Amino acid sequence: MLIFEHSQSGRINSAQRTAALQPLQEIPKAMLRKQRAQLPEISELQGVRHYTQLSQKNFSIDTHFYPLGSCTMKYNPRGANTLSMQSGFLNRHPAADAELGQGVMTSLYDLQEILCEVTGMEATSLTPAAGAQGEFAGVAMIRAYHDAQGDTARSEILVPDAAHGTNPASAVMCGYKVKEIPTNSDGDVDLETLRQVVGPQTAGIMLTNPSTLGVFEREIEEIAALLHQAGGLLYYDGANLNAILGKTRPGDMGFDVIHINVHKTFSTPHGGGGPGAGPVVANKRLAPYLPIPMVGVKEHEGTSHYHWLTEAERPESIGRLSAWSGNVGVLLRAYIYAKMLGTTGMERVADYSVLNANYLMKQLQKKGFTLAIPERRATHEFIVTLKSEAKELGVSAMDFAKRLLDYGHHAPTTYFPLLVPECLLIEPTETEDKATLDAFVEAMVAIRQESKENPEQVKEAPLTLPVRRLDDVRAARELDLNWYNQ
Amino acid sequence: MLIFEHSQSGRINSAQRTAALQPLQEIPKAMLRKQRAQLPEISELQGVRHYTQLSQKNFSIDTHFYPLGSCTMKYNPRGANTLSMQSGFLNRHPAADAELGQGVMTSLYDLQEILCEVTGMEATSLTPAAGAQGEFAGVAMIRAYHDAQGDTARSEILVPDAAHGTNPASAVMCGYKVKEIPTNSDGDVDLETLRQVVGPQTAGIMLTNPSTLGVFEREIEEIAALLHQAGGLLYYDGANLNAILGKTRPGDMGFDVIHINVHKTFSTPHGGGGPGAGPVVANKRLAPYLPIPMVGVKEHEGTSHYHWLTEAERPESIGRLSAWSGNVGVLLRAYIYAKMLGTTGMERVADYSVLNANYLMKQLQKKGFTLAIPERRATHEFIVTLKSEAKELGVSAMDFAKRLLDYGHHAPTTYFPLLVPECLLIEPTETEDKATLDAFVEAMVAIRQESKENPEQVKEAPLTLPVRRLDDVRAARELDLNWYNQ
Amino acid sequence: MPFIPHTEAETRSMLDAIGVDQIATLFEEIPTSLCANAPQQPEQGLSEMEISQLMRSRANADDGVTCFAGGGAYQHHIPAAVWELTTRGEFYSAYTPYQAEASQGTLQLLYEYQSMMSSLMGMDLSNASLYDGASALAEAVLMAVRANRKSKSKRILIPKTVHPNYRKVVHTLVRHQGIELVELEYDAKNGTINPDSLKISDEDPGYAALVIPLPSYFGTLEDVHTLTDWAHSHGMLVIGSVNPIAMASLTPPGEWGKEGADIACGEGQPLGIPLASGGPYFGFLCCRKALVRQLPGRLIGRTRDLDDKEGFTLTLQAREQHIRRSKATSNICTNQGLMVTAATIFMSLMGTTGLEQMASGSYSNSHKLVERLSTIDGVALAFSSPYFHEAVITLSTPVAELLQILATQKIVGGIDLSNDYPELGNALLVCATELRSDDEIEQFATALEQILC
Amino acid sequence: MPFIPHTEAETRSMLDAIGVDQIATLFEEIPTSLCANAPQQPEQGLSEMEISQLMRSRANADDGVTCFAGGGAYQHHIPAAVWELTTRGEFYSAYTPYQAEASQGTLQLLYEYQSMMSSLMGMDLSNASLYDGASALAEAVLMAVRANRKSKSKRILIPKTVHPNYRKVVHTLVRHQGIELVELEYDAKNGTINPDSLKISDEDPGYAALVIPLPSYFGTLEDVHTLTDWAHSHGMLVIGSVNPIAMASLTPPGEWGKEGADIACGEGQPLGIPLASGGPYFGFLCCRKALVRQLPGRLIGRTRDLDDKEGFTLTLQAREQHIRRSKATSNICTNQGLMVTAATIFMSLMGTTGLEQMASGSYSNSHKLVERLSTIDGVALAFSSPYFHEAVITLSTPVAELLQILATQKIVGGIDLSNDYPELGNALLVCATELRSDDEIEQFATALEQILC
Ligand SMILES: Cc1ncc(COP(=O)(O)O)c(C=O)c1O
Ligand SMILES: Cc1ncc(COP(=O)(O)O)c(C=O)c1O
Repeated sequence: MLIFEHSQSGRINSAQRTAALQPLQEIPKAMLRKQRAQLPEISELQGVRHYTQLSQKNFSIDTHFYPLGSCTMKYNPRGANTLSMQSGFLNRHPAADAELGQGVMTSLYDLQEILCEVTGMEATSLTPAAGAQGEFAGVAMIRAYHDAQGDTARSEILVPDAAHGTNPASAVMCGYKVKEIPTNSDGDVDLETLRQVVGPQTAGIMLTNPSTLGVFEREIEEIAALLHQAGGLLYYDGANLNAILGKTRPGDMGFDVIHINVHKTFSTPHGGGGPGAGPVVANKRLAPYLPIPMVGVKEHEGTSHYHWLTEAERPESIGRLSAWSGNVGVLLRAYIYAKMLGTTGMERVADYSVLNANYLMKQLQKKGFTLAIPERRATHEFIVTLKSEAKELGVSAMDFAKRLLDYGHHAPTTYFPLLVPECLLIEPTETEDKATLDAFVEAMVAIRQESKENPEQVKEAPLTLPVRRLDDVRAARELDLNWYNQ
Repeated sequence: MLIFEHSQSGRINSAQRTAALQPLQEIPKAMLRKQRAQLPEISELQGVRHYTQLSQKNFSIDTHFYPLGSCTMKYNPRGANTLSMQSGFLNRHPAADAELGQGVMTSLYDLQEILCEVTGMEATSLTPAAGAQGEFAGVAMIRAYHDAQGDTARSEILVPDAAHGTNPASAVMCGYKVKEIPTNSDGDVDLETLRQVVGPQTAGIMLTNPSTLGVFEREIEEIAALLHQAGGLLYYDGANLNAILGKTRPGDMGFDVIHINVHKTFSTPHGGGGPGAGPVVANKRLAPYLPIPMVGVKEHEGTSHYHWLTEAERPESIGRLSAWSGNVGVLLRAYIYAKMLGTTGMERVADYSVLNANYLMKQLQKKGFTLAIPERRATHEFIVTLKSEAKELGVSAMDFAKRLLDYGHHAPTTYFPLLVPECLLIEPTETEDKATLDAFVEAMVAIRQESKENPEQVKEAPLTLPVRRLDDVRAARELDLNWYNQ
Repeated sequence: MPFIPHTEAETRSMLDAIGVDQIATLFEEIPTSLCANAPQQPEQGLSEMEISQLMRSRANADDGVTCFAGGGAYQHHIPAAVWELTTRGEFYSAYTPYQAEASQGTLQLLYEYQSMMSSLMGMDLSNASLYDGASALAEAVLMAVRANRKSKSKRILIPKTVHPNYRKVVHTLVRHQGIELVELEYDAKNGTINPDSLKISDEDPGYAALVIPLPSYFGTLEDVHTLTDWAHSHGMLVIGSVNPIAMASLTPPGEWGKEGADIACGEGQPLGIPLASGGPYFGFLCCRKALVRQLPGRLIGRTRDLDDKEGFTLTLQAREQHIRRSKATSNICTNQGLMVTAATIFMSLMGTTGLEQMASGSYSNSHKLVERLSTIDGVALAFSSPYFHEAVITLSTPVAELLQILATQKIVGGIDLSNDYPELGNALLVCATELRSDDEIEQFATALEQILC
Repeated sequence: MPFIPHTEAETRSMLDAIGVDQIATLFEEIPTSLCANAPQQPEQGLSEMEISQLMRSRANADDGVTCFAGGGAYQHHIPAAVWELTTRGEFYSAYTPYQAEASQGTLQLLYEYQSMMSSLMGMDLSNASLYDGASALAEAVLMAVRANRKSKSKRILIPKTVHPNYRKVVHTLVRHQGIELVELEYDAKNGTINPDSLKISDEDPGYAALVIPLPSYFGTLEDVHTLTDWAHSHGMLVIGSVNPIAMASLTPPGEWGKEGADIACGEGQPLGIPLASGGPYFGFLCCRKALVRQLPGRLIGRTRDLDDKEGFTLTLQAREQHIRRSKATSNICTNQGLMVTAATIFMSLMGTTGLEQMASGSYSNSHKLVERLSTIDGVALAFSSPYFHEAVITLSTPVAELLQILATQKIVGGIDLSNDYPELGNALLVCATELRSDDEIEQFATALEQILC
C-alpha cells in the first residue's frame, strides 16, 4: 500500500503543528498558491507503521551479506552515526561564525590531514558530495592546471574501457573528449595502445588501481611516466581504495589527483543511494586548484583556530561545488571511522578485504566456477563469468543474481565491467566472516544445481521476496513516476 | 540461528575494548573466576545483523494493529523516546545531588501533580516499577492504614472473579487472603454477594472500572459506600484508565488509592514485556503511606528547588520498592505524553478509544459475532465469545487468534477474563484509524468463512510467520532454558 | 487531537454505524454524579515542537556532570549499537510475547539472554528479568523460603554489607508474608561480614537462607566460599547478590564453595543500561535447575513448531499470576524486557573479553582514584581488605556539605554513607569505572584538596 | 582489528585454502617500489569509548547556539520520528536499489517522494534527488540547454537575486560546456529583478533559459507570473529555484504565468534535514513530462511483477552514466537518498496543513523579528517589497564585527552580505523560522541594541 492510500482528507497530525495557520498578510494574492499541495494526510502512527514496514522490504548491510563489487558494502559503525548526530553538530548553521563551530571544524581539518597521509598527497578538499563530483573536481583541476600553463590544446581524457561510467561522464562535463583504452586479457591497461594514443592532445588519464576488474595495475609506474612525459596528468578514481589502504599510496604511484569515496573505503552508509562524499586530494602541482571551501588553521595565543578558506585565500581554485561545504555529516562519520582504525587498522582493512576476496575466489573456482582473470591474485574484488552456465544451462548472470536473493544474499554487481560477459563482480569486504563466505559459495553451487534440475525456478527468481521479478520494460514504456498523475 | 552459533572462539570486537586487560592484582586468587564466562564471540556486524533480523520477527505497534484487550497498545510517540534519551537525562546518577538533576526532578514533580489531577486524588508516588508493584503498594498502604488505626483483624481482600491475575497475587504478597466476588451476567459486580461477604474482616476491595469485561461498573458509588461503611477501603486498578480519562475520576467514585499503568494509558512503550511504571495515587486518608521516594519542592529565593522525600519527611510510608526511585526514564516518557495531550487531549483519548471500541463491537455484531455482553455500551474494550464457532465449526478462540496473525493483525487477548468461554478481549485504542478497524472485521469474517470451508488451515495457523504453531507442552516438559546447558 | 486519526467525516460515519448521534452518548452508563469535575483550567497540549524545547532545556540543565558514584548504579561504556537496535520499533513497541509466533524476535533474544546470564553467573538457568536488583533480592528471599522445605524457617540472614536500600526494599516486600530479616554485622577493619556473627546457637531455630553480596556495598569481597559452605552445612540456601560486570572476573555464584550458591540475583544495569536517575534498570535472577518451579518471572523455553522447526515460547507459565493468580510465585507481570534487550545486545557486542576488560578497567581506575585521594590530608581508606571497583574513604569533614560543593563544580563525588552507617563517621563511597580518565580523577582530587584545606 | 571478524584460526585456514602462507603474499603483484612509505608514527585506532569522549566534547563545544540565519539553510522543526525511522539499518545501510526486488522499501519510498515533490512544486514529475540546491540549479541549467532545441543558445539569464553561492556553483559546473551565465540586476528599492534589465535587443542571440528564484535570496518575491510569460514569449525555458517550505503557501513553479515553469529545482534541506554545517542536504529537480528524457539523476517507476503485483524499479536508466557513460545526462551516481528518505517521512508526518503552518509560522516570526529590529536606532529594512521568511536589514556598523560579537553570546545573527553585495552597505540577511520564540527574538534585539549604541 502506498502512503497516499492511507491518506484521508481533513486528517491532521496535530502533534506536529508548529504555529497557528494565519494568512500571510503582506503577500500579494497572486503570489499565493491556488491549489493546496497534496501531501499525505495521515496520523503519526500510520506514518511510523508505513515506513517501518517499508524499511523491512529492503536488503541492507545490517540485514544481509552484500557482496556488491565496486561498492564496498561493509559494516557502517553505529557509533559513527550516534556521534555525528549530536545536537551540537546537527544544529550548526553553515554560515555561522567559525568560532561557533570549532568542534566540527577541528574534525574536518584532521580528516583533511588523514586523507593526505593515506594517499601520499599534499592537500585535501572535502567538499565534493560524491565520487562523481570528486571526479569532476579532479578533472577540472587538471584543466585548470593546463590552462594556467597556457596549454589549452589538450582536449582529451583517456579512460580504460573497464572504467566506471562516471569517469567518462565527468570528463565530458569538464569539456573533454573521452578516449577509451582497451584492457588486455590479464586485466591490465593495454600499454601498446596507450603509447599510441598519448600525445599533446592528452590532458590526462583516469584510472582506478586496482581496476574495476579486481586486479592491481602492475605497470602503473610506466603508465605514469608515459603520461607525465607527454604533459598529461593522472587522475585516480578512489572507489577501490579499500584494497590498498596502508599498502601503497596513489601519490607514490605517480597520480596527481584522487577522489575518495568515503561511503566505500571509510564506511559511511550508502543510505539507499546516498549521500556519500568524494573528497579530492592533490599533489603539490594540483593543490592550488582544489575546490573551495577548505579548512585552514591559524594559531592564536597558543590555540588553533580553524576557519574556512575561500576565494580570497585560494584564488586559483576551480571554485565551489555546493552551496556550502559538502556533506559535512558524512565526513564526520568518515573521520570517526578513520580515527577508530588508525593507520594500523587501515592496513588491516586492505589485508582482510583482500584475504576475503581471494578466499572466496578460490572457493568458487574449486567448485567449478569460471574466473574472468584466473591466473592473477584478486584484490578486494574479483569477477566470475557465467558465460558457460549461460550457454549450457540457459541461465544468465541476472538469474543467478535474482536467485541469490532467495538464498538471503544480496546479489553481486552484474554486467559490470561491461567487457566481461555474464559477469558477477564480487566484493565481500573485510567485515564479513568466513562462515558467511562459505554460505555464499554453497548458495552459488546450489543455484547451479537448480539450474540443471529446475531452470525455471532460477529464471523466475526471486520467489520469496516482497515482489517477484519486475517488468522493467513496462516501467520505461508506461512511465508512472507520480502517484497523483496516474 | 542463535547468536551463539555465530560465535567463534577467540573473536574479539575490538572496537569495544575499554581498557587493557590487566590482572586484578590485589584480588586473592580464590576470588577469581576459574572458567571464563561464555558470551558470544562475534563481530559488531554479526551482532547488528543478528539483532536487526531478530527484531523483524516481531509484531509491534510500529508494524501491526494490536487490539490486545487490557493492554492498551496505542502509538508510542517517537518524540517521547528521543527527548527522554538525551544525555543530560541518561547520565545522571540516582544518588547525585538533587541540584544536579533539577531538569528531571521538575518533570517528575509535574507528573505527580498531573496524576493527582487526572485521578482526583491527593498525592502521588511514582516509584512502583509496574502495575503489579503499584498494586502491592496500594494494598500495603491499605494495610498500613488499618494497622495505624490499630485495626489488625482485617485479613481479607475482595477481588472480582474477572480481575487480572496480578490483583489476587498482589493481595497475597501483602499477607491477605483473597475472596473472589462473582460477576453478574451484565458484567457488574454481584452486589448481593458483595453485601454478604463484606464485614469486619474486610481490609478492602480491588476493582477496575471499567472492568476487564469492558463495561462500566454502574453501581460503583454503592459499592464504595458499602465498603467504607464496613471500614474497608477501595483500591482502583488503573489498567483501564484509558476509557475514562477526563470523563470521570476514581477519586470521585470513592476509591482511596489507585495505580496507573503509564505503559497503557500514558503510552510509554511495552518494550516486549516492559519496563512500564505503576505510579500510585492516594486520597488524603492514604497519602501518608505512599511508598518513598517522592519528589518534594521548596521555594528558595524565588525559585523552586526539587528534592527527594524519604523516610525523614515521610515517616509513615510503607517504605521503598526499588533501590532508587523507580523507572524514571519511563516516567519521563509518560510526562512528555501527558504534556502533549493536556487535559483537553486526555478527554479525547477516552472519547476516541470508546468510539473505536463501540464501532468495532457493532461491526462485528452486525457480521454475526456473539458479544459477551451485547446489551451494553462498550468502554475502551469489549468481549467477543466464539463459543458457538467452537461448537459448530470446531475452531477455538486460539485458532482465530493464530489465524489473525496471518492476516497481519496481532491477536486480541484470548481466554481472559476467565469467566467468558472462548473469548477474545478486543481493545482497539484511539490511535487506530477506521480503515484498520474495518480490515480487522473483514479478517474476522474471512476466518469464520475459512473455518467452514477449510478448518484445518485455521487450526494449523499461522502459516506465514517465522514459525508455525509452537509446541508449548514440549517446551514445558523438555525444559530447554539455556543454550549452554542443552 | 494529537495521535488520534479520526477525521470529522469518519467520526460521523462511525457514530452512524453505532447508531448514536454523539460520542457523549457512549458514556451514558457513567452516572452523572460521577462526571468529572472539569479541570480547573483546561490545559491545551503542547506540540512536539513545544515539548521538545521544554525537555531539551531541562536535559541540558542536568548535563555535563562527571560521576564518581557507584553504590549499585554504574556509568559504564555502552556501544552505540546497543540502543540504536534496542529502540527499533519492533522491540520497543511490542507487547509481552504471549503470541509466540508473532514474537520470535523478542523470545529468541530472551532465550539468548537467559543463556548468557546463566553462564555469567555460573548457574543452571535464569529468568527473563525482574524490576531491579533490590526487588530481585526480595524475590530471591521469597523463593528461598518457598524452596527450602527442610528448614521451614522464615528467617533470612542478610549482612549489613548488602546495599542499605536493598535491605529496605526486601523488608518492604517480604514482611507481610511473615519473613524476618536478621542482619549480620560487618568487621570494622575489613568491611566484610564479621565471622563472629556467624556463630549460631543450638536453640536458634535456623534460617532459610543466607544472602552474600559480591562485591559488598563497600566494594569489598566477602569470603564467598567459606560462607557458602557454612550456610549449606546449616541447612540454608545461599543467595548471591552480585554485580554482573564483576562476575566477568570474580568467582560467580555457581562456583562458590563446594556446591555453589543456590540462587544468584542482582542489578542488571551495569550491562548496557544508562544511569538515568535510577531506572529503568532490570533485576536478574538465576537458580539451580531443581528450583525452577519456585522461580518467579517469565521463562522462555526452546521448542519446536508444527514443521519441527526450532522456535521459542513462554514456558512454565503455571508459576505466574495470569494462570495461578493468588498462588503464583510472584505478582510480577510487566517486567523490564526492553532493558534485557539492551543487555543482551550489550553482552553480545562486548563478548567475554570485552566484559573482562571493563571489569579490569574499572578495577584499576578505582584503585588509581583511591590511591590519589589517599594522598590528600584528611582522606583515608576505611577498610584494609581488597576491593573491586569502589571503596569507602573517610574524610575530615562532613560528607554532605562536601558533596554539595563538588556538585557546584558538576562533580558527583560519591555516595554519603553517614546516614546508613553513622558508625563509619564521615564516610564516602567512591567509584571510578573504565570511563573515568586520569584527567577527571585529577580534577576530582584537586577539587577535594581545595575543599579540605 | 576493529570491525574485522577473523580469528587467527580462520585466517590460517583461509590462507591454506588459497594456498599461500601469509597475507602479505596476496599483495605480491604490487611492485615493491610502491610499497607504502610506512606512516611516520603508526597510529593506533581509538576505541568507540575513546572516540565517543572526543566527539562528545567537540559536539558540546558547538552546542547551544540560537540561529537567526537562513540564506538557503533553515532551522525548522523536525518530528523525532523522522530520524528515528530514517536511521533504521534497512534504510541507512542499504545500497542504491539496483536489485529492485530486494529494495522495494527504498524504491516505494522514492516513488512516494517523487509524487509528493511533484505536487508541492505543481510539476509533472520529480527525480529522486541531486546533491544540493546549488548543483540542482546547475543540472537544471544543463538540462535546459539540452532541452531547448529551438533556441540553440548556450546562454542563461540568472538574476543577482539568486543565492550568490548558487551562481558560483553553477558557474563552476557548467562553464566547461561552453555555457554562459548572464546576470540580471536587481532593483535597489524592491530587492527583486530590475524590470529594465529584461529588455532584450534584437541583435541579442537569445537565451536558453531564465532562472527565477522564489523567494529571492533577499527573501523578496519575484513577479514570477510576468517573468515566466516574458521568458516563454522569448523562447526561453523557465527554471524555478525555490524554497520547498515556501511552496506550501506561495505559487509553485507549475502555476507560474500562463504555462508554468518548465523546470523546478531547489534545496530540499528545509524538509526535515538538520542544518549540520551545510550538509548532507539534497537537491530536488522537477520538470514537465516532455523533458523527462533530459532529466539527470535517478527516476523510480511503478510497474508490475511476474504475478502482476505492483512494484517499483529504477527506470529510464539509459539517461544515466552507468549505461550511457560519456553521453549521459549527468555524471551523478551516488545521490542523497537517505536525505530524501527523511524528507519523505517528514512530508508525510507534517502533511499539507503541517507544511502550511510551518510556512505561516516562519513568515510571522520573521516579520516579528524584522519589526522588532527596525525599532533599533541604526537598523533599517533594506527593501520595501513584501518578503517571505527572511529579509535584508542595513546597519550603522560593519556587519562582520557585529556578528563576531553576537557569536560570543552564542547567537548567529544572520548572514553578512557585504562581500557579495557591497553596494548594499552594511547589510545583514536575517531569518526567524517557526522555531524562534518571542524570548529569543527579544534577546537578539537586546544584544543588537547593546552593540549598536
Ligand atoms: C569505480 C567507481 N568509480 C566511481 C564511482 C562513483 O562514485 P559515486 O557513486 O560516489 O559518485 C563508483 C561508485 O559507484 C565506482 O564504483
Ligand atoms: C487489568 C490489569 N491489571 C493489572 C495489570 C498489571 O500491570 P503490570 O503488567 O504493569 O504489572 C494489568 C496488565 O497486564 C492489567 O491488564
